[in-house]
Amino acid sequence: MGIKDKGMRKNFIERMLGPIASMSLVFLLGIALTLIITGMPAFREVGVLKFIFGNEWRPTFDPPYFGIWPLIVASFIVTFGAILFAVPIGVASAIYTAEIASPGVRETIKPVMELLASIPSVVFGFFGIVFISPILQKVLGLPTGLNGLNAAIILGLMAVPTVASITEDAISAVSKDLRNASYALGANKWETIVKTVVPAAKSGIFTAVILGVSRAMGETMTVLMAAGGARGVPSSIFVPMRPMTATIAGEMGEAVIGSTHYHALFAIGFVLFAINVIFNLAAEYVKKGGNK
Amino acid sequence: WKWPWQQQKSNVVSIQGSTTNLPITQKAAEDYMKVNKDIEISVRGGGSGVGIAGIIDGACDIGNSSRAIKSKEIMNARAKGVNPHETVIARDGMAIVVHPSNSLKNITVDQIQAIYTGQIKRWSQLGGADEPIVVVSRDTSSGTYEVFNELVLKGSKLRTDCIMTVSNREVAETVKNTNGAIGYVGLAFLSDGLNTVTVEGITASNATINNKTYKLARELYVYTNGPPAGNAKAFIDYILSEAGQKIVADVGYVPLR
Amino acid sequence: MEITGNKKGKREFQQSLGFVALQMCLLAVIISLGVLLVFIFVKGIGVINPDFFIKFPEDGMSSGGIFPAILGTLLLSLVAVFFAVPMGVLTAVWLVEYSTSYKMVRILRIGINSLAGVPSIVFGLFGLAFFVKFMGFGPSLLSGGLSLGVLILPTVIRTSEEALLTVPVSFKEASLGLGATRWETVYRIILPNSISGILTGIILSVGRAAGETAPILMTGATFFTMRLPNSLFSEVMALPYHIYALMTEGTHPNQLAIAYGTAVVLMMLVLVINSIAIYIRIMARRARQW
Amino acid sequence: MSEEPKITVRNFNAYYSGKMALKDVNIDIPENKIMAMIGPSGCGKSTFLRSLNRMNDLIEGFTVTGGMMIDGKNIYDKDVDVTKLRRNVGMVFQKPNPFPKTIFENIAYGLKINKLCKSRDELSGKVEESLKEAGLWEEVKDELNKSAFALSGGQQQRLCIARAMVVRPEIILMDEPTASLDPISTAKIEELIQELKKSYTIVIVTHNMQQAARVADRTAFFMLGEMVEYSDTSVMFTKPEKKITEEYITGRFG
Amino acid sequence: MSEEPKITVRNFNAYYSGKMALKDVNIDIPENKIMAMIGPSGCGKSTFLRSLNRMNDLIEGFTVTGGMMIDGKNIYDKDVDVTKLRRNVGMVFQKPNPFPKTIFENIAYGLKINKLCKSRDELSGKVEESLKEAGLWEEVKDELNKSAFALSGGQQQRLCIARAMVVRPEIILMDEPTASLDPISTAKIEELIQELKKSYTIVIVTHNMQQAARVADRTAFFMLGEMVEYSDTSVMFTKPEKKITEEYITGRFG
Amino acid sequence: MERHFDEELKALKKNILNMASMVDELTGRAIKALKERDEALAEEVEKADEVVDLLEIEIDKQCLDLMARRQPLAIDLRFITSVMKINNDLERIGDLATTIAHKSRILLKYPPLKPLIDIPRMADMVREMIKESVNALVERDSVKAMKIIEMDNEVDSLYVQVFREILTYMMENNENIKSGIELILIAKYIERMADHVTNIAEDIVYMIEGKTIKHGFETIDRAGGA
Amino acid sequence: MERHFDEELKALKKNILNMASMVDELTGRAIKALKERDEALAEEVEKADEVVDLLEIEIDKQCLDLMARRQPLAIDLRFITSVMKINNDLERIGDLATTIAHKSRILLKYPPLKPLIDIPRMADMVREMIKESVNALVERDSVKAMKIIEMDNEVDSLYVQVFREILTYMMENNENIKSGIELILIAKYIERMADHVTNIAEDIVYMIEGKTIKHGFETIDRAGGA
Ligand SMILES: Nc1ncnc2c1ncn2[C@@H]1O[C@H](COP(=O)(O)OP(=O)(O)OP(=O)(O)O)[C@@H](O)[C@H]1O
Ligand SMILES: Nc1ncnc2c1ncn2[C@@H]1O[C@H](COP(=O)(O)OP(=O)(O)OP(=O)(O)O)[C@@H](O)[C@H]1O
Ligand SMILES: [Mg+2]
Ligand SMILES: [Mg+2]
Ligand SMILES: O=P([O-])([O-])[O-]
Repeated sequence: MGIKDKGMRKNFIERMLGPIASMSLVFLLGIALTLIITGMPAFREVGVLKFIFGNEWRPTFDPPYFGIWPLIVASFIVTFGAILFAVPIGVASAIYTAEIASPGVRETIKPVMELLASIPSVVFGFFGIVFISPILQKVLGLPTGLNGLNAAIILGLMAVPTVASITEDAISAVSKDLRNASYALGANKWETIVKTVVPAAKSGIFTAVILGVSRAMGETMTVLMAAGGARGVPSSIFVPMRPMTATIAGEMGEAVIGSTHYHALFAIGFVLFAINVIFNLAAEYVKKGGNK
Repeated sequence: WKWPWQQQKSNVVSIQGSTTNLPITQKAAEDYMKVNKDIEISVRGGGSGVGIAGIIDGACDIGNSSRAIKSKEIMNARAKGVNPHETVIARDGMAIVVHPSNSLKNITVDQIQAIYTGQIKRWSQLGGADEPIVVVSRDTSSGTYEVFNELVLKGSKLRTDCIMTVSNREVAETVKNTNGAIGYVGLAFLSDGLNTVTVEGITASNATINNKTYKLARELYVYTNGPPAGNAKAFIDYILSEAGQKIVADVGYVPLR
Repeated sequence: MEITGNKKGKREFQQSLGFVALQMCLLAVIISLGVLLVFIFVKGIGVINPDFFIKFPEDGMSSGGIFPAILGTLLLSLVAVFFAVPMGVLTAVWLVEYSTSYKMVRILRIGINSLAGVPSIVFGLFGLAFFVKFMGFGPSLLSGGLSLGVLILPTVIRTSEEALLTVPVSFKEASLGLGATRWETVYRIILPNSISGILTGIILSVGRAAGETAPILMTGATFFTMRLPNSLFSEVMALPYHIYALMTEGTHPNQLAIAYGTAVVLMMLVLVINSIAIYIRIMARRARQW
Repeated sequence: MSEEPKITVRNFNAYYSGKMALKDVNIDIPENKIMAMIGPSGCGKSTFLRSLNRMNDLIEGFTVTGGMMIDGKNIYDKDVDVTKLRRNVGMVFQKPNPFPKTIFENIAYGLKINKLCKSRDELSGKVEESLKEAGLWEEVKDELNKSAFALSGGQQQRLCIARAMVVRPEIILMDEPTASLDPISTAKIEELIQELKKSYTIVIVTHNMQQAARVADRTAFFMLGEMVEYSDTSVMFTKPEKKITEEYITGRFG
Repeated sequence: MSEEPKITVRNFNAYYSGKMALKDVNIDIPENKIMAMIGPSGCGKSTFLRSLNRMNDLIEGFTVTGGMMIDGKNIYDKDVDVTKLRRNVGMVFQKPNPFPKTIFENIAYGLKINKLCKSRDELSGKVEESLKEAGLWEEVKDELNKSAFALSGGQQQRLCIARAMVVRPEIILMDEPTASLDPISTAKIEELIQELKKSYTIVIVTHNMQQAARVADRTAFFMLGEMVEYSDTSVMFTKPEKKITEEYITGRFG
Repeated sequence: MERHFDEELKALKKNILNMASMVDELTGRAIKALKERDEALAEEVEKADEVVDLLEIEIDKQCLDLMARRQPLAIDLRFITSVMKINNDLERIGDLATTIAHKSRILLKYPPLKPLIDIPRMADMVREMIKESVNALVERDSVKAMKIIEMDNEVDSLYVQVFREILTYMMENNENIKSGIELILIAKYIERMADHVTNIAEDIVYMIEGKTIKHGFETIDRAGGA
Repeated sequence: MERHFDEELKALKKNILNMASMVDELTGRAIKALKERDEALAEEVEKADEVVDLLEIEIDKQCLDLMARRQPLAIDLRFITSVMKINNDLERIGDLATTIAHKSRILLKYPPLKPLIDIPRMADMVREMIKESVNALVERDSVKAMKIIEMDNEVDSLYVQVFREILTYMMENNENIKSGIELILIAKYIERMADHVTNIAEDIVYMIEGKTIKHGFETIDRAGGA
């Protein structure tokens, strides 16, 4: 049997794969490095702790204050609010479309939701300002409707399609076997959904939430416009606030390049990236746990 | 050292920077190119910082800015052998606006300062209704804010619950939609649904701004590397010309004359 | 055996209640998204007419059309796709089929996922530093497209990876078992069978690229130019930037309507592209039998 | 078979969207016996089985005519509560399909759904009992709170059997319960099935003739939706009545 | 076994990331014979099989020591071209895995990859020939351009066998080739396997002892990575040497 | 469907037919040796038994092998178990033929009692039965098999006749006792042979029909009956 | 692992042991009837054969059933096929016992030839052999089974002795010829019984060891040999 090697069979593209892959990884690494390198001077000048836990963000004040604690808190409030809004509603509507709605309804709703996922965020932001904010102001009797809640609702709205679409995938992917097992034990449809299907899809739903949250966390223009932008440490979700991304997007164009302010904005980007990494690590961990 | 594809396009004028200046430059470019068909002008925003950085980096021919160049930027420029040159192309006044339901007619600069630093929190303190004042400002990094900071705040800290917005239009929309709101916008953004307040008894107008009786006035600049030359000079001259200044007025800013 | 009984018990009531609750949630979503759509359409539909699609902006962008912006967005998306797709897909191929360290792939995957949550403006800054300045492309179609390309790269890589992974290992083994090399297997078996998934990912990324403002703000999109692009180094107008600028700094009342109208056009554009994606997805799923 | 059969099927026809899947099936299944169904793929075995607990109701366009009586009551009568029926007719599937919950929760599921337990103690008691019945208790008693997925395939299938049993059905249906298991696990399940007939009436579908031969008391041979032969298992496999049965079981068919 | 064996395995050990999966296996497989491997789940049958065409090279951390000789050449030598080896050692998998292409293209794939045909005519000729060998020609000759997925499971598996054969390997490895098939299709495949030994040396892994008994000339019993017994099939199943083998094949084990 | 198994079954059938014809021939030769007082032939027959024995073991092994390897059911199972039993009976017939050959060598020591007619006739009948049973097996003809069972009765009555006749010779002359006893035993052996063939026929009927007709029972073992 | 199958095998074993003890007892009673010239007992024995026959059919069916339903392999397969053969042999022994009973009734027509000593001794030996074979089967003891095969030789030599003795009586007195022949046949039957037990023992050895010791061959049928 002739099995001796007579030279490698490898073609050009195959040889190029490694370099191309490394190149694109270099690009991505470049992004991360851009954040780190450009952000580093800010950490150096301000001090890491003072930067992260500092209470005041006054980059153009004299002397400037570079404390992003209010921004971090705002980011969390807004993101958390968005989750509170988007997750139950997104998951619930996904359950409805996947399990209860007729196939026709299902095939229509899903693409429509996916379409909404690509509306430019300025439009969402403006919608927040001129449509939702006055409603909030009147209904809740607040001085202003431009606040964390407004941003949370809009971000939630933006995240709902992501959450719902991926959740729907996850729920549809739950094997028929499990449903059958539940029905065969005498459970009705509702019991089957609540006690079997949803728990079984929880890892997929979790992914949906993570991705929805990522979308919400990385979103700039919308929060910039809708959250009000006040820079104090927010006392509640009902006051104007200024999340990290809004700060980056709003101030990047005007910052004096090379100034501490400029570096600080990158440093915020880096903090955001770090939070994302932690988030994804956690997600990976939870997902692995869920599959066991 | 240059990449082979880096070429100098002689018939192109590239402008970037302040969003405040954008309407002027855009319209001017539009009209200018109608006449000078061989010239290509591209107008980009980005913000005043980007405009000045563009000059320093040589990324553009003309940098728009709604604030004056800062010393740090000048130092940067010098270090790179760039010599920023400033030209004022228009003036702008910041009108103080409140919600139409507000009965306030006049306000002093000190009062504005008190409001924006948080010493005055309710309209009742100014003789109005007993409701909280919702303070709306431009973002601290915008050129507009720089001017407001210089003329009104005079170095004191802006209150932290102040609503910060990215654009004049947003300020206008927010004030329109919020009962207790107060804000400042460029003259071009005054519209129905906004109540304009006199400052120290003076109404913002072309005349009061040009003669500096209106306290809250500012200038809009373009920067070039060295005194304007060639196509850039031609275009800046066009803005400064009669036709150009008419555009300034049309767009809603205050012409230099 | 007792199997008869009334069907209106407590459990059935609970079920009906649950269904209603779910339905309410779906309705809430549909209504709010519907309101948003109606909002945009009502405000923007007024400016939409044939001229709007084929004319240049006029009178300080307070009238005329948005043709250069439509074209610019298309071109930017094209550049982004031509950059990100081969690169992303081949990277995914490498990650899935060639890389030898599972641990490394995992780390990379987390990194790539995390990048998907980084604000897009960071990608713009990267593009500014790398393409505009370092590579010397200047602010141009090329720089802007490439910056968008880098923005969608993580998405393309991730979706391609997922798509590649859905190809049953058994196909791969069968091919290798017949004496095919790794590349032959990738090229003849794995790629053809994951192409639908990859395409879906690509086209969704295009939607994203078409709708993004921040990355092109500093790298290639111009607010206004009278010239249509004639090379990769030309600057172009773009729809999302157009919307952004008009909405935020437009001084003319008509500009707001134009902004909304442009948003409608952008959505229509994305819808067209997406519908291709959805169509391909339906067809691919129907054709897929394993 | 002097006594009343547990299950009586009379002139039973089943259709998927009008397409006939079972044709005029008549069968009596005695209590506490194991009946096996064999036959070529697509002959309607699963359809028959799933008709017995009306699982096929979930399939759109599925209709039946004729009667399927359990203890003399036609399960297709209007006044039948399907969830009650399903509680009384347990089902075990081809692939072990434990819920993604703990072992304990898997078993407790049916009890909770059907509110069969008043106290936590009663619940644990019943769970333990059914795990013992399924011969799984010794293997899992110390890890009731571990995920059911941590069990091997064979253990999972026994868990599923325990899960079906804990609600005390009277009939257990099994659709190729060992199709995805290795021979050792299969042997264990077969042993268990033979144990179970002391308390349950069991209907089992299997592709594996030898398995039918091993476990069943009576065997039915289906073809093209019809029941061709229904005999005592030993008769079926040593001297079947019909030539076609003989051909099928000796592998001469097809 | 007077003549030189086709496959000679000597002191073969296999490890997954250092964890031993095969321990000191020694086996001779004669040419044109069928060898079956049986043993409990996880005993290393698949590992052994997949070592024979180095399919396990694809698994990270897989290492071997000892020798695996085919025609006296150690396939783990440095100078062995793995793709050539795999062409000469065909493989058929548990679940039929036709490519999502036409029937014709499925068979033609290996020929094209290995550039074994000069003309279109030669290609069709070889495709037809191998389909005939696999006993599939009569069933598919009029629909060579239909998707392979349109075939039944059993037909798909025969297609996969034809696909493996068309490149004229000398050895065919089969890992539970009928595990997912119904008994009729299984019987057909078993018949085919017995036909094939005229031209090929066949190694087959099966969970189904009876299948090993039916098709193999020689049978190896593995346990915990070790080869416990390797005998003529009839000896193995009527009077195995080792007690543990006897226990396993009579189902007393475990 | 033509099965590989069928080939193996064919091989088995061939062997059992082979066995039957060997035994048949052996019987014929043993009787010939007896009748013609041919010592050499008798010795040959005695030796030939070894071949039959070997074939018996071979067939037995084959059956066991098929049972282990093919898990036969229904007709296949009945065929193989029947062959096992038939094999056993044939071997016993072979043994008896050998014993007859042995006895015929002993008889050489004595003068011939009388010309042998009935004993060879019995033997012929047995051989006829063997042949018929082979036919019944090949043709799967249970009617033929049933006829064999009837033939056994004829052999039995012939045996009684032979017994009486020889007894008379023995009573007539004391000299004849020894050879007479041997002859009676030989007749008995042939009668046994017939019994064995009857067993074979019963097995064949069982194989074909799936019902037991042994010991004169026709057992009803269908559960419900067709 | 305890298997359900084991229970069925146990039931089978119980049946075959039952069969053995029935046959054993039948033999004892037949010989008793012969010795004590007890016609009633002889008749009883003749009738009891039917029970043995029924049990034989039952066991045969059971074996077939197990083979069809359990696909036995290795030891299980060897056990079942051995039981089938043992069953057959036991039934033949039962038949022989019945025949002895029948003959003993015929003998009543003649005066007793002499007090029977050796024939009962032969029978006792056969019964001993049956009992031992049962033990060998239960204890899976092939050594015991081999001993039975040796015992057969003793029975054989006893038979030769009996044959000679009766022959002498027959030669002495013509009157004795008829009863003598019957007695010789009875002795021959008992000798056959021993042969059958030998077969049983051989089957047991095969079952336990998996090797054929029939016909004095110890076949080497391991492929490589351990
Ligand atoms: N959900 C369904 N919709 C339409 N037809 C169906 C459906 N399920 C089964 N059938 C058809 O009904 C017939 C009987 O199917 P069934 O599943 O009962 O067969 P089976 O004997 O269980 O086969 P297998 O051994 O392959 O499981 C088949 O022709 C099948 O195609
Ligand atoms: N990819 C792998 N990585 C690590 N360990 C593995 C891998 N594949 C198999 N093993 C381990 O190697 C041992 C042998 O596995 P192998 O798949 O060869 O068993 P098998 O006999 O084929 O079992 P089965 O009958 O279940 O297919 C098992 O303990 C298994 O857990
Ligand atoms: Mg089925
Ligand atoms: Mg395996
Ligand atoms: O964009 P600005 O004009 O506010 O700097």
